[in-house]
Amino acid sequence: MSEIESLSVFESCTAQYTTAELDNLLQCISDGSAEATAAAAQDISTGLDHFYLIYAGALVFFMQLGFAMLCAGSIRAKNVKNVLLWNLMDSCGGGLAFWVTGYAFAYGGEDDSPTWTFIGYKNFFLMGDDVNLSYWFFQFAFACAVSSIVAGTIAERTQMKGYLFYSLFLVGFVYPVVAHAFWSTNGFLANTNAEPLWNSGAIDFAGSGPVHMLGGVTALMAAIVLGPRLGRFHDDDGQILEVPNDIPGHSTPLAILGTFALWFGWYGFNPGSTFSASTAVAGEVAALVAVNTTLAAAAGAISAMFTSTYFNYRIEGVHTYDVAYTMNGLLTGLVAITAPCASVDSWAAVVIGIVAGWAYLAGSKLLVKLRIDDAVDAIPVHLVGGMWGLIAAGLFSTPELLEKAYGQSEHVGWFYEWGRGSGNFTLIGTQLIGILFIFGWTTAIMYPFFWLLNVFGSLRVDPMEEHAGMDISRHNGSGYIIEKQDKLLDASTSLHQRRSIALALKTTEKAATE
Amino acid sequence: MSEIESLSVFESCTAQYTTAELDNLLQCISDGSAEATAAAAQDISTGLDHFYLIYAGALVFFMQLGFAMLCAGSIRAKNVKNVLLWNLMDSCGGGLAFWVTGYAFAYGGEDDSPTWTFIGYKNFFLMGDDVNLSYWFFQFAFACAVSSIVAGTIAERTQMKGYLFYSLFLVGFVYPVVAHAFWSTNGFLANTNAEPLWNSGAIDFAGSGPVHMLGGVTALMAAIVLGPRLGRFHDDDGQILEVPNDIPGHSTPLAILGTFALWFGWYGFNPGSTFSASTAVAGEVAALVAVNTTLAAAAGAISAMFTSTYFNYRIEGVHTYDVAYTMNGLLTGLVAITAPCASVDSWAAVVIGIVAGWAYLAGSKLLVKLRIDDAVDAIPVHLVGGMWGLIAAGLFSTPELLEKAYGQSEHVGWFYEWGRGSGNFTLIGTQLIGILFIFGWTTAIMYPFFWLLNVFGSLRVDPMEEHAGMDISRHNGSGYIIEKQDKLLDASTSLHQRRSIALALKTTEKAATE
Amino acid sequence: MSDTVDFSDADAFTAYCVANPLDASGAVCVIEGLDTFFLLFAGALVFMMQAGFAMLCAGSVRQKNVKNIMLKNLLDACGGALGFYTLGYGFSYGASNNAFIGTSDFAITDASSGPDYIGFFFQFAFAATAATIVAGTVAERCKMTAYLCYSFFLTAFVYPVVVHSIWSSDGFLTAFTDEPFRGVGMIDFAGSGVVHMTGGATALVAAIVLGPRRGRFYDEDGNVLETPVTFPAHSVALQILGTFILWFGWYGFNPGSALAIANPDSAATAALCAVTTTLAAACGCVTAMFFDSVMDSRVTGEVSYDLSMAMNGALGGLVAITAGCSVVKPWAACVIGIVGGLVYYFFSKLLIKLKIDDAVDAIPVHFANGMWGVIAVGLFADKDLQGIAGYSQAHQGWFNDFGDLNLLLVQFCGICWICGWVFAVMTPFFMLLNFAGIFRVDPLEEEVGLDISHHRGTAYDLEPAKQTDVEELMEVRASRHGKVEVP
Repeated sequence: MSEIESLSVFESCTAQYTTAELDNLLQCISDGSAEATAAAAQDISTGLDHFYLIYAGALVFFMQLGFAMLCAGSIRAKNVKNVLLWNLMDSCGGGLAFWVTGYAFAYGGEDDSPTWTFIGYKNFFLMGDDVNLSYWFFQFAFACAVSSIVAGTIAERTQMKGYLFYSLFLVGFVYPVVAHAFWSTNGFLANTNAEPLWNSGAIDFAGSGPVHMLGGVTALMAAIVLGPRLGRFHDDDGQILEVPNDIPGHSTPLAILGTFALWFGWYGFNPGSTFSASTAVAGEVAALVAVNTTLAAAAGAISAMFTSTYFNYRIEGVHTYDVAYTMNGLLTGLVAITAPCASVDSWAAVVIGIVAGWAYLAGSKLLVKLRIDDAVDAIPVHLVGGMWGLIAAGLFSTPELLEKAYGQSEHVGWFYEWGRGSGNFTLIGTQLIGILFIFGWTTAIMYPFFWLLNVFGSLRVDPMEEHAGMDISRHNGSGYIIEKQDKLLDASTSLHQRRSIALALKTTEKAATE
Repeated sequence: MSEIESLSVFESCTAQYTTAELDNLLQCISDGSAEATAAAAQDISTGLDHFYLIYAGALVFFMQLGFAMLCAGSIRAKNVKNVLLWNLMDSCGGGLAFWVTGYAFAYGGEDDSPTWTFIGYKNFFLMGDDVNLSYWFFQFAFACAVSSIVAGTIAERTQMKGYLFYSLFLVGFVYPVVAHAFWSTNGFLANTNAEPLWNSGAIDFAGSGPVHMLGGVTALMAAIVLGPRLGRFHDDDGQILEVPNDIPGHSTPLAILGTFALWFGWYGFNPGSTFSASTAVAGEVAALVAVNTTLAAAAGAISAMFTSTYFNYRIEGVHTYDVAYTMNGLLTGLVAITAPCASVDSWAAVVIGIVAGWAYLAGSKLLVKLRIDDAVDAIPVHLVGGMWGLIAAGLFSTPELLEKAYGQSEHVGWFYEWGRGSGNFTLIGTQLIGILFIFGWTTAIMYPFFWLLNVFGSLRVDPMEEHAGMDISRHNGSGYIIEKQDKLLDASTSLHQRRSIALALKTTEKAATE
Repeated sequence: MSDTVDFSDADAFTAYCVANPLDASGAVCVIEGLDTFFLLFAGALVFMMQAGFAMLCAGSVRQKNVKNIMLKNLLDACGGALGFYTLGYGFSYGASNNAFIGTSDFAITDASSGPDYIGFFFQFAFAATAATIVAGTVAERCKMTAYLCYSFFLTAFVYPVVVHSIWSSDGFLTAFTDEPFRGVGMIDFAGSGVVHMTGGATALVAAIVLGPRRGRFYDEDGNVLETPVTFPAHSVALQILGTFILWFGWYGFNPGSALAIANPDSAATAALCAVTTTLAAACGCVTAMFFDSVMDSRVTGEVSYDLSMAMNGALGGLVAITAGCSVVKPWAACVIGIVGGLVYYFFSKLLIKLKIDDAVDAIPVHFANGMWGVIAVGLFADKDLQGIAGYSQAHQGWFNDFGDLNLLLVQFCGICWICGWVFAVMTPFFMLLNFAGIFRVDPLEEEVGLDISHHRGTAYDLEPAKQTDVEELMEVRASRHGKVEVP
């Protein structure tokens, strides 16, 4: 570019071809001009792509706000400070862990060779000049989301210490390995690899698997090791309650605020995963992704709400509309569309959303049956939703859209394989392998990890603290101090009296002057 | 451009040169081609840059939400309406003041000459066609942030009138002068000036100084003149309390919501200060800025939290984790990285963040020692953090990054001057001059201003109103009307009774039909 | 390129390669990608307004109905998405042979490229906004079922017809055709009329049919109260949160309506929109609040500053500038905002006089100011800016050309059309709902609050930990460490 700027195309051409014929000269001018254009376009594209990733990263970061508010609203008032601080720490500790090791393990030193590696090995501490910083920023926001998923499930009964340990470990090591497998060009499941598993690789556009399912499985392991909150499934003497105690959240507005913030953030999470907005194709893919994300979320909410309303109506005879089910259905829809968002048609997004709503309800009921206590229902949302998302990508991915988004359409969604008359199981098989891999890896690492923490007494708080609430025991007092109305009104009585006197005086004065 | 669109270059060329020689024709073709390319690229870049500034401006505006929620959550419930209204007024009154005079004083009529001017003089009311409107929009959002910083410090005891006066004055006059000095091409500290101070100019990429430190100094002046809230350092009889009374905020969720919103907004504040995303260099700088912003925030939170936990443990023997310290540490990290974000490596961002966390804690303790009452600890965050940010830019700025972001690397951070073996104090010296300038100018103007307001009785509310709370005294009633659970449940008893009857009837009916 | 051009014909070759300098390199691709990104950004911001409405409404109602109103806002977004997807988008922008309604592209089946998809996404966010405006007005007394019916109906049919007539190139009031109505067509850049007035008019009809909340204008026995009872908002923090989110979202709503950014005209338009939006909001806020303070202090003798005036004033200003944000100068935006603040103030008082109960004052904000916004274009529109924004320059605002009433007239026609259409369709619709008994909740449920009666309990449970538990903990700690005193 710089050369072209300093020297006109004409000058550079005539310099080269002083004695050339006209045709050559014209060709050269044309080439030079095309080159200059390409350089200019390249310059703009690079800027644009950085901008796009910063935009998307900022929106994904906004999901931290969403998780924080959702968790805070869904638990009891006495632990609200605690869970808010965790969510803040996810961004902070998680961010640093991802800086130190996470990014390096996930993407460090990847190359274009078809080798399968287990883990990356370069760019610890962002060292080295070969890191695309806006890409790092975008990936950092993803990594933080993983550990936030777990925060809700284990809220109200986990020690700060335990939380910090596992959160750093998860973001710094466990998640990067899975992200490497799915998304690094050296990952065995990555379709960007030249020779991925079964020559297909898994389709996970924005992370139903590596992000959400992984978070969900970790949450499940944690919930199993931790045990339920006091008074949830057992009475004070440890006897199993016939009907489990519901522990409702303390503030619906916060929960809904969180839900909206998450949905908003998802418009960075999913469309941002094109990593580029500087080509027509990238733009088209991002546009489709935005539409699918919207539709799946909407369908998930509607299906979860009406289904729960219907079943409840059969039992209680009154139509009630449950807010928590609705918003969790919505989130499950979002989680589920995350993997297939770039490769399915819009009608399929609606179907995926509807099924996600049902999957969530089933998962939630199942957990209660199994007496696994999830304070904010994050396991059904992220684990079940993530699993369904990976499967759905194996079922509904269309050849045209795969071609557009991934540049390959050899193995397509099972329903479309049927349409081709082949019934080839490759893609759906790879997706299942992906699910098994995430499940196996996370369980194998995290269960012993939590178990050890528990053995060393760093996981669960003592019952007395649990009763009193973490805010008072560990965070210098309650999260809310809203004095009683009456007291304020009392204090203001004297004020009002003085006001009336002032007004009366003024009126008299006015009357006097008239 | 329009001519080129309507007529092909060839046509226009041949039209001009029907009888010209071949060389001329070729020259013309070549020029036309280069021109068309440049014009097309120019079009796209223009659009992209406008978009980028609108994006960044919107995010910076979102910080108003952050400030509002943070302030509201950090004060007592009885003044919540008051402080929320102030924050709304910052955007509105501040926006108008910036429209009327602020922008003109800061950037009006700047030219490329090396002249140092004190203040701009054109584009009042956005008059004149030479204003880049998206640039104005971005700058407006910055200006509003300045006055919001002060709102928190002086909350709970300041009159609405006084607040409005100072807020308009700050945005309309005091801030623009400093912004002019640092950022206008005619500013004496601006490195965009052809001959800045000591041929170096201060490095303040996004406003640790002009925005945050200025806001912090103003807050300090206001807090000194106003005096502490009733009951904070003195008892009812005016005797100094042995242990100052902590006045905790009324709602942690709001405060954390505000913190996350501010952090999110900072991804417009800092990266947006490249003003452009249409070149590869601008994109790369913006990406680095996003990364540094993240790391400094994370490091600030972690260092403030663990440091306070450690000291507290030594006194009380229990590990407690303070949410307010954590989030203020985080914000201090953000404030501190704002000046050096484009010119330091990522490890330096972490260091800056860690030191910022300590600086915040020290500043906060010092204020209490001096019996200066800051309702939301905005002074340690913005004043101390801003000062440290300016100093840090003078210490850690690397030659390569300065070259990339500012196009100059004659004077670099002190540590790198060492590396060069020079120990040249120019840059750090300029940064210190910047600090002194902000401190001197703001103090000289704002202290008398607040003192006068106070003399005329327009600054502090009367004690009776302060006790009753501003919401009741000035804003038609309390900010929250949340009744006690019991009362609502009582009201619902009759409903439930009727429901049970309905259900019983239905069951009977069903049984009868079967 | 070299394949298709015959190099032996020098003239033809140079003509080609110079005339198409960008095709070869992919710069055209940059344009499309950039425009898509712009709409993605703007659409996401407009979507965020859903959160704003939810918070604003939730803060403005009484505590006992919080869950209900939030769920309604959430379902607006969801039901709206599905309604607009299945039918609405086709009715709005589907190809058609008539000026009234589109007839193809249902469930975006015609979409094949990025612009189609991103267009749908952006428009969906608008449709959802139109639907959610009503939620606040009918809060605290409207049944869930009725609400769902109406929000689907609005996004799937009523709103799309308005969109088709004003924004699609086939519409009879559209400005985007070669021969627009009276040479200019209706100028409603981002939807003061199309979005806000439609939503506001629906809210008005709904409020009239539904009647006021119990105890607002009438006592237990149905007698008119001398002074209407004001139900104070239960959480100001949520209200202001919502206001700020809405204002933030408006930076997608207005600048985003440029629909493209990769050319100088669109870029200039978007930048101007950001500025005018800011100024109108600021002016609306300041005007409404201080005007109210002055009026109030004449009665009570004390100066007070009303928060709901401030924030509704700001929203009024935002709604008012929405139609004209791309065609008026910044100073005119200020005037529009100031008048918008006053329009809000007086219309709000008028509604109370008429005993129409609007729980969050959405009618004065969206209906009255939407109308004012559409009129304001007829007064302030600037010829040069119209050109840049892509409108016909045949007629401009009345204040800029005192002899030319054409644009103002067209704007009035637009208002009449929107009001007429919405009233004609929604009045029977709501009356039918009412007649069928699925519109209003029963009085007992209303008294108790919808949260308990339909949503399994209250929205808040701020019960702190038991005092005995806390004391026990502190005692144990004190004995363990010997340093802490029992508080």
